[in-house]
Amino acid sequence: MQLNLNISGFEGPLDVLLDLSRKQKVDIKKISILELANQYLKFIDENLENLKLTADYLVMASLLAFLKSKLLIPDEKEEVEEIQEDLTMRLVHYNAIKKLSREIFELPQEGEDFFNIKIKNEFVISNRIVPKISLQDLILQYSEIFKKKKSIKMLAEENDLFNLEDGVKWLEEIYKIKEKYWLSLFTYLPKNILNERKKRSAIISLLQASLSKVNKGEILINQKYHFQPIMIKLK
Amino acid sequence: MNEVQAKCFIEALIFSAEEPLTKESMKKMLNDYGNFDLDSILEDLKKDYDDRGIILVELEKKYFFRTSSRLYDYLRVETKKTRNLSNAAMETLAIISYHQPVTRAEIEKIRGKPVFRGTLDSLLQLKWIKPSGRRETPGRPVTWVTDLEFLRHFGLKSIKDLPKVDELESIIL
Amino acid sequence: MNEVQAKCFIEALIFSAEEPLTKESMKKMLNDYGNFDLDSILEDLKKDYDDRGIILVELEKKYFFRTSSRLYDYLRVETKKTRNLSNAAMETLAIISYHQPVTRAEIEKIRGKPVFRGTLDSLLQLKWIKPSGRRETPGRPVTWVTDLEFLRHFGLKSIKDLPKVDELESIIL
Repeated sequence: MQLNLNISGFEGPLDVLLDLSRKQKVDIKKISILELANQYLKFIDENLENLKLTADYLVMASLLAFLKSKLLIPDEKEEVEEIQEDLTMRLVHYNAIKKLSREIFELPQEGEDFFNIKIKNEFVISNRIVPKISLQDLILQYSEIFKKKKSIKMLAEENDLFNLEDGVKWLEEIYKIKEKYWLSLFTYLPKNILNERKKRSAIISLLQASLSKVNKGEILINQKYHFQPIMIKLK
Repeated sequence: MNEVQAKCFIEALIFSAEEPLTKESMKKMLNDYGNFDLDSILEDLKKDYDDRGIILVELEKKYFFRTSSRLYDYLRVETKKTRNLSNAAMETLAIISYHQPVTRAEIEKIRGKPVFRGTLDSLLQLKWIKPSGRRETPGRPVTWVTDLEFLRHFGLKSIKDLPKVDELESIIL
Repeated sequence: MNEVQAKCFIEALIFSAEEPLTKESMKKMLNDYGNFDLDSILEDLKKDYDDRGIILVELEKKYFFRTSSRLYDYLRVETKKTRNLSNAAMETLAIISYHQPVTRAEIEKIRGKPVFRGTLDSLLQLKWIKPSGRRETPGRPVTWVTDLEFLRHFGLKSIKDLPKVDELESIIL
């Protein structure tokens, strides 16, 4: 039988095998694997020069060559029965899939047999995220702020401590002078503060101010290890 | 093809056409399947859609479907999702609503905590607050006020309708 | 908005939506205008379009309009849009549709050939397939399933309506 199949028409080794097995004109389940192996190996031989002959074709070729060698010796036939069966099932499966793929595309198709319908959209649809907060929540929140403030004030003896704004002011003054450098934050604490509480509030306000400025993206902050100087630099 | 099918055919044709269809082009397509009175089919279809969400429109001798004008009031559709507002945002909003116009530094002073840009941004995005001119103090800081959406969300006619805190406290107590 | 308007609203909404609409998204949009029974509105609409040129389709709980299947014989567009889908893609689609969820390695085994990324990409682009979780085997490979657009394109109600191929029945992956 003259075959002369061209590799370019095939989807892979199973596709070639399917085509060859059809020529045996029997149910795929009953094809002669030996005959199939012969034809496939011949096909590979003829197409060996072809660049499209990828590894998967050669893997199949070696499998079939192995099957063939075993099938030719009656005593070893049984050894390869399982491989033979597996190959047959793969062919049956692949054949069925090819059939299914043809049948799917024979179904009525959108754009050919029917159309999905969409008229010009006149709706303006916007997605809004609305917080769950009522007027009551808002007012309670506001009164909450003042309750807190009142209690804080009562605790503080005298409101002569430094606050965030003081810290911000110091930072801004520092950078007026040395704007390009990494500077150690706490070397710029105001000198001559005798009151220990006030000194602490100065440290806190300077740290708070620097963090707030980092958050605003105005300065960089860096500390190598615990207890090392905190370094800051204008961004 | 019978009369009913012919009407369905024309209906589907107009619906699925990329562009408004002329009578001529419809007639051509219909002619393949028999002799039908296209005018009466179109009249029929127009009537069918008279009281629906979409209507058959004839414009410059071309036919197409569009949203019914009875829906014009409802064409603006907003889907709402609720989420929780952060405490910081709630406090900031409360302070702005009661102290407007107010600068960021002032808000920080009232809260006793820094106000982060993100907090203001989230309120801005909701259109609940907006910037409003600058305070003529050193640094000319921006001041913040509540925006229209704020009134709308809380069902207030004006910012003056915002209950006083002591009023509310007496209601609760 | 009254009951009639609500029905018109939903009708127009489905007609003009870019993608099939879920009940949830319709409900959200309708909620702004009052309390309506969306289920009965949709049932009503389905009935209204029962014998027309177009029908309201529910597919995987999403709603859209398409031309009626009664018109298949008449609407067939002569210039058949041959999709540039390769044989490889068609076979891959058939395998996924039948064996889903299925991994790339499993597809390759059935085809006896590697499945290239481009093949999956072309099907992904059409929204005919989508990844769906991972197989709990070594390497946790992604599995593939068909997507809504696949059913929609071929006018199928569910994956069970796919053509039956007897030989496939006996095959277990």
